[in-house]
Amino acid sequence: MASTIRLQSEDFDVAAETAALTRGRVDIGAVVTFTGICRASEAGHDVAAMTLEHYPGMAEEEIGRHVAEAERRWPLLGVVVIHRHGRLVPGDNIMMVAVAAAHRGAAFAAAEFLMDYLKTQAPFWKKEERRDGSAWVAAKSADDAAAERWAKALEG
Amino acid sequence: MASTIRLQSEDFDVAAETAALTRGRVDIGAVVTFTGICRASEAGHDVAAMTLEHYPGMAEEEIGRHVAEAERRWPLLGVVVIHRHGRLVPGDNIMMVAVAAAHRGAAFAAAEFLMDYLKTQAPFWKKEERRDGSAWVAAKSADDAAAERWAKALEG
Amino acid sequence: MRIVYFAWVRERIGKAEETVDLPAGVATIADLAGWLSGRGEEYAHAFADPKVVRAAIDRHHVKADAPIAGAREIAFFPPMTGG
Amino acid sequence: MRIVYFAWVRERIGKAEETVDLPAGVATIADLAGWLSGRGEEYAHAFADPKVVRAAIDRHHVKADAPIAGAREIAFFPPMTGG
Repeated sequence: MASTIRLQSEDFDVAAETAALTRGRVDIGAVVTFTGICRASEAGHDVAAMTLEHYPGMAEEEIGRHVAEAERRWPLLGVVVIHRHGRLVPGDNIMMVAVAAAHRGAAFAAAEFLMDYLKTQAPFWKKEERRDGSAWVAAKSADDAAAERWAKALEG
Repeated sequence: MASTIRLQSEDFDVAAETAALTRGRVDIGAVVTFTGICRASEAGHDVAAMTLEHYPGMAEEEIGRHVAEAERRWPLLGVVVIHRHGRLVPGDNIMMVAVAAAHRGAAFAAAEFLMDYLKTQAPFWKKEERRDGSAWVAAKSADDAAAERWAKALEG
Repeated sequence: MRIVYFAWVRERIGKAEETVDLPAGVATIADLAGWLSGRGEEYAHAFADPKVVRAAIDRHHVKADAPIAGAREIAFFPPMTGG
Repeated sequence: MRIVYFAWVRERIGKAEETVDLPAGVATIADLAGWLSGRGEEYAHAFADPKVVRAAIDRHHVKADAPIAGAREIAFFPPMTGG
């Protein structure tokens, strides 16, 4: 399966990445993309900007392990994961996932699986610039719960 | 909420539609898109082309009802649904859904909900050109089951 | 009453739409499908398995027992396969 | 042994990485966190709530009881908030 994993400070182009996944192919019936975007307000406070720190090396490897796991679970025909690092302002793209498959069920499931795992397992940390100074974003228990459901799905 | 519903014979540009959803906004944190693409092979037989027939008027209204229902269920910030009709060949885009929300859970759920309902409730019919002649595509029980789960989720 | 047909229902009947005057006693979608079936071989073929044929009244999906009184447009078609 | 720190663990300790010689008896991630905590106020602050600090050995997530023998690079960081 074709897979692309990139960490970069520059912006990305979801359309170009998706086009590269499907170009010249007639076996792909479904493409699901997720784009995460920096918001001006989180949990009730204003956000002027955020800085994304990552663990170089481990971030790529960890994402690669999740992509391999997704490919093991679902019949996928292509995956793209791009995650930015550095300083971002509201409206900026943060990251994207694109999954191609023959049918929509696999494409949706794999995209959600990748997002849930990236949120809780990929070594990235967000620091927000708020009106009262800057602060590291706390992990959300909802994200842990979302990642947990895939483990349960495996056992069940 | 901004919503766009279009039926057309021409192709569409997922990137342009998605850009229109998010342009100038800083409250959107998640965009999920689904693109359905014509495949060269379905259920073991070759497909040279397909023709999509629809019920003009009802198709737009039915999609509109599903979009309104999705908006009632989840806090959405924008929805685009575009469905093509007419003759398509393998590799051609068939339809797209894009959903914007503050957080990914609502965007993924609404996009899947819309797809499941469009598959089983929107008045479109596919006729495939196969090696041995042309034939109307039979509805899949898997699609009915996928749509059913949302009704169960409401009751449960 | 205006009746429209789609996909293989349309192909079997051989027309996309028609306007009909209904006799008394045709009160529901099932009644209408039964009455149409008696209009000729092509209709009988289209409604051979009435459970498979879906219906809409004025662009809303309805079940076989839906009353048709007051309808402007009734549609018959196979299960949908869009998306 | 090379140790790397990220996010507020890095900020509290005041450095992104260091190489340390470990005394005998420091066998697990929990042992290492405990030993580091004794190296000064900045470390004690970083590891004040050891349950919150996550660890990786050679770029794989591990739990507190993971043995560190043979590790080339050990990382400490807060719960991840990417995506």
